[in-house]
Amino acid sequence: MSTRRTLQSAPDLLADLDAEAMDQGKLQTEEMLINMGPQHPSTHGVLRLVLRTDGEMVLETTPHIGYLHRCAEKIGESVAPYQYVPYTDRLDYLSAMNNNHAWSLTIEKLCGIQVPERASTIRIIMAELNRIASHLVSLGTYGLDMGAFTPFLYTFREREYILDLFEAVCGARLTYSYITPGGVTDDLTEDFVDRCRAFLDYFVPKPAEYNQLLSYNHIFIERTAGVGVISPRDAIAWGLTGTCLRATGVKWDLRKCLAYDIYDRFEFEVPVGLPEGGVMPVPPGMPPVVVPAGVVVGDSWTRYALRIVEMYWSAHIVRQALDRLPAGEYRAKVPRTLKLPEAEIYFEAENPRGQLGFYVVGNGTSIPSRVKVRGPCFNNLSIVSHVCRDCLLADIPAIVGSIDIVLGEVDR
Amino acid sequence: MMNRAPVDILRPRWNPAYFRRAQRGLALVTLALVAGAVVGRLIAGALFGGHPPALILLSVLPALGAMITLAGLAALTFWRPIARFLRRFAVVVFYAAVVGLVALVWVVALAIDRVDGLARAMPGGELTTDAIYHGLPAAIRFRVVSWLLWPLQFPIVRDLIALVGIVGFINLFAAYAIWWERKVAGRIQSRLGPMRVGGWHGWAQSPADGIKLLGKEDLIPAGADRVLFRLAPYLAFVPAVCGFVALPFGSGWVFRDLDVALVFVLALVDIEVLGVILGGWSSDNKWSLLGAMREACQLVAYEIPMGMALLVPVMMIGTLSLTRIGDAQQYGWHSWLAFQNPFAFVAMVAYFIASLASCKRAPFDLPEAESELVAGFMTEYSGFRWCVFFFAEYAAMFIVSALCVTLFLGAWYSPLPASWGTGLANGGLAARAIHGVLFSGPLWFVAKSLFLIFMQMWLRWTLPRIRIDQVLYACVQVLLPLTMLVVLGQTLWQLLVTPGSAVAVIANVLCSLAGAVLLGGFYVLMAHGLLHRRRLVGALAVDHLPGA
Amino acid sequence: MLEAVLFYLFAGVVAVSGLAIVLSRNIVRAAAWLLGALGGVGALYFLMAANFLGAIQLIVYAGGTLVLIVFGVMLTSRHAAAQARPRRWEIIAGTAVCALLFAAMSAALLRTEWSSDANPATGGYPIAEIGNELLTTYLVPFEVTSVLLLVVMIGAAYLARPERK
Amino acid sequence: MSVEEIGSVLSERFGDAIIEFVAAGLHPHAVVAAGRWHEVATFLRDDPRMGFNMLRSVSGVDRQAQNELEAVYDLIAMAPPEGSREGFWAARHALAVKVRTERANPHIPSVADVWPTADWHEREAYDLLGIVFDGHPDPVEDEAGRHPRRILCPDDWQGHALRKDYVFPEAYGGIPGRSEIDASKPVK
Repeated sequence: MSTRRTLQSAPDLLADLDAEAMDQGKLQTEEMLINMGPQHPSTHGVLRLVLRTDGEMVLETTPHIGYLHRCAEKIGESVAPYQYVPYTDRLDYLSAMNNNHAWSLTIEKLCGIQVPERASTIRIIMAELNRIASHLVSLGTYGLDMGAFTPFLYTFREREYILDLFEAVCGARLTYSYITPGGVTDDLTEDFVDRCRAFLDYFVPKPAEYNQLLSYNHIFIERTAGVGVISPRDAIAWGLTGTCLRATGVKWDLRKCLAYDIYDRFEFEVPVGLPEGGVMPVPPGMPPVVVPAGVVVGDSWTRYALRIVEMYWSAHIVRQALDRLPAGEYRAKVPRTLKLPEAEIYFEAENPRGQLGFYVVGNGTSIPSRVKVRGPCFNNLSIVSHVCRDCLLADIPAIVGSIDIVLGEVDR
Repeated sequence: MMNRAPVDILRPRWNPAYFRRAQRGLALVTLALVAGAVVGRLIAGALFGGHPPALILLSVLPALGAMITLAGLAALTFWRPIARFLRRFAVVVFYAAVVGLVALVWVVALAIDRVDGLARAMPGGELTTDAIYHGLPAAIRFRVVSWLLWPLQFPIVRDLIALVGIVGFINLFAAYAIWWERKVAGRIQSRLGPMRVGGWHGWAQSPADGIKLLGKEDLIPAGADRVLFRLAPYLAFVPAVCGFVALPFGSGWVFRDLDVALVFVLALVDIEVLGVILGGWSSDNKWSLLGAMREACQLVAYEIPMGMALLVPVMMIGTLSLTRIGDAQQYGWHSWLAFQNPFAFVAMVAYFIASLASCKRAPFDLPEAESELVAGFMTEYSGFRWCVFFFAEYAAMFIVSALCVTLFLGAWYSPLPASWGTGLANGGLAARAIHGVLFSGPLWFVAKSLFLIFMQMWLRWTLPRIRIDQVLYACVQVLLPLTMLVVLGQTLWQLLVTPGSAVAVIANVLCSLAGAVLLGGFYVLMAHGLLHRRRLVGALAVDHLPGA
Repeated sequence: MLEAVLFYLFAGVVAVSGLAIVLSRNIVRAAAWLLGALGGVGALYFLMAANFLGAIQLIVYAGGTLVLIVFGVMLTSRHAAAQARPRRWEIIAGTAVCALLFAAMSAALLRTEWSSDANPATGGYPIAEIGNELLTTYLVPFEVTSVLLLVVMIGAAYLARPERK
Repeated sequence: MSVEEIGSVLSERFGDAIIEFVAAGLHPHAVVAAGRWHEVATFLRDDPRMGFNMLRSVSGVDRQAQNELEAVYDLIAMAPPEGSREGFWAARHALAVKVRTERANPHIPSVADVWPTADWHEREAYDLLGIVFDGHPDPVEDEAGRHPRRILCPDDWQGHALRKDYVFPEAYGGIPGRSEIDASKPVK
């Protein structure tokens, strides 16, 4: 075995590996290196996975990233915090509001800025709406990975209405730059609360529909239950966060555990992975989400299903925020050019895909001397080579899709 | 790198000069054909004594060609008003085209019938044009008509016409099934599907796509086995066409009434797969290879339960001839073989599932699973060859659905007993048309097949995809034992239950009712969804749609 | 007349394909040629109005066996399989077997007395009769064949079983 | 355990290896000598009083003025709920560890075997700052010596982009790196 070339040492796809005898009974088969990506329908962007396969079996998976590297950290060292907000949009471009939120909180904490309560509440509304939008994309594309095309269009239909709301407040549908250090860039429109309520009324029955169509579909459960099981120990060791961590049964959510911003003023529950028969907590009046037979804590189905339940709770938080939206200023009085103190901070916020961390080192000028982005997807993806081994080829999209990566954030 | 002349991508490809050149060319060809027809008529009269073959070859055919080129010329010249007309009255044009096509087929069938009648009335020797002329009804008693009808008495001419019909049907069906599938998918996904091309519901989308595909670059990978790569699409398409040879569309509407039609059609469905496998292998692409392997594996596995399920109707009627199996179901809804006993019903379901696998439709679309294998065996194909693969797939869809209809669902007969329509069948033209619509005929056959194809589409746009081990598990551990049990059950049923006995009648009634309830339930659900969509989907998503 | 043309056409296809199978180095190409040979034989059966035999030929050989062969070829190593280079003793042994087979078949063909008026093509063979014959007169060979297939299946399952520790 | 207590435990246990301990401010951290970092890391993870089971991030920092490169390890100790299995996990304490090394020949022991998270983060820190993590599980051997595999940039990329004195290449593999417009601007 010592002579076997590994993927790391020789990712040479032109030469097939030597037909090393695989002892499968007495059948001699040939191993094959397959290049999945960077252009592949189910790698969710420009991820490249090199698979060592034996027929349909995948023996080893090696992710190669960096195809979308845009020097986000280098740029952070040459622009002021305000100017960096649009760059945070483009990290995880599916949850730009949450990125803005995390960045603004980091800078505010570093500079000691107090944000008016109205601004904080608006931020929570936006962050939670974006969490729903982001999970919708995740669910839809996961359905696509499993070969179900229809849920994808349903979820995108719903997402459009969220984007309409975002467009109303900030004029953009994908990269908002709405939440900035000090508050938000503009107040809510007059009809925003009503429109948002109408959307919530429309949206709240939808997750049950996805459950009927996809989550409880027998084929879907067969494809995802027990596939890509991650243990809590592994999840913590590999730095998994967000739904990937909670799916392993670890009840860990920064909104609760560190209660940043004003999340401590809202009532919500955080679902975690449960064994079969378990009932996931949902807001009152919602149909219960029962874990079907065959599901194992920490598998792909759990990761997928947690997103559905989290959408319920996000909608619940948005409702509370709309009810208690205070009057007042929508941003603090902050100087146009922020002078960063000679200090440093590491701050994390709970994004849809996990904890987005910023490490910022100020040096007394308005431009930080170091900005490090700790993307949740970067960490979550690093476990792929550990999980995607000795599985079937069709399990690769099932696992990678359930980990839910956005390459914009992995590669930064 | 080779030095190549730079391509100016801004230069318009569409040059008005080409347009005018095409017009001029068509006009010249039209003139030449008209002249040829006149001269040909004279030559035929002078040299061959007006003998029909000469007349047809030298005069009628050029005249027909002239009509076609004239139509082309008109289309080129007046394309703006034509396009405007098509866009405004697209819905009328679309349905008129459908009705016109049916009418055309019917007219040809009537013509053959008429010639047959004349031949029967005048036995011995071939019919002369004069005999046909005098045998025509007064309304259409023209010399040209008799010349046109004359060749129809020869079997080879009929075969040619039938072949043209079959190939035309496959192409039209495939093109419009693709369009239909996109519309169905759109509706299922709460959107509209193609809406632009052609004006009314994107009816011209498929032809437009076809033209686009023809214009695409024809790629063959450098490492591919070029011969097999080129051959594979046709290896998939030709068997699918051949399968139609033995497929009866109605009583008498069959190209060759084989006594082993069932085995023949199944064999051709299998051979079609060979094209897919060779295409995947020859592409020199690992995804294609995996797709081909999946296809081979899946096909070999599902062939067995498929054949077992088909044994049930064969055992019931005791023949492999599709026409005879079809004719056994002419006594109305309750005589359809699927409703004879529970085993037959289960056999139909098992066959339907296996047929999904054999023509690689979702949830068994693993050979081309886009989220796993990019496009599977079709990854390296483009343009026309890709198109041919698609046509083969849709042709296979029709064949398997048609087999299901023929063997289980009353073939070309309506749910009404055929005996009620005997009077209509022997009546005049109108009566026979009504008979074709109400009681039996290709319309019913095609409609039922289309319903099953709709089922396939519905499943495709609803279900996720199965994994390869589950595909094989479902076959070997579930479907195969099930079909074996069904065959055993059918055998015992035939041995133990005498036809007409109380048990047989009760089973028949119950199964027929179950079928009726299933079908009725389908329509009730559809109506429910249509009527209550505002509540079911939510006003937000419905109100802005056209026709909401 | 037409039948003669078709016969020579299909016979030519069979012969050419057969030669091509032997001569092609690439084993998948050989399999593709095999389709020509098997399909041509099927067509010849149809020409003789032996519809059942023709259809069975198509479904078993062209549809089933051939797919399995190609599948097996794809499973094995590509370099080893695609370019088959026979060794010397293999060539000699193969030639010997072929010569023997050719001699035997020629002898059989030459000894058969061909009656010129036998023309079973008109009525075809009723399938029911074939079934009856198989289950009465030829019951023993029929059952022996099925036992043979069963043995083959068990053997295949035995070979492919996963190794248990 | 408060940050101060952690600091005292660490200095008691490792003495000189803890070069500096900052408990106050937004970012409490310990500066650990590179030579004993692996040992300290194992202690931080395994000691029940510490229990830093999750490595959140590894940030490389170029301290050009001090002529140093620095790797900042942000750690958090997560504890399962006591008693029932239902509750939230608790965040016991968080700490950052800084390991500094000279800029010319930067070497820090890898902790990828302590926290697997460090694998990719260390690759990134090598890729962008050129810090060589000795004992990394995914090493490459080339003319620059044995170092972790690059992760974001191509394997044959020259230089390390986050160094303050980094100059963007004129071209990479025939692709122009800086356009004419860029070239007219002064490089910072």
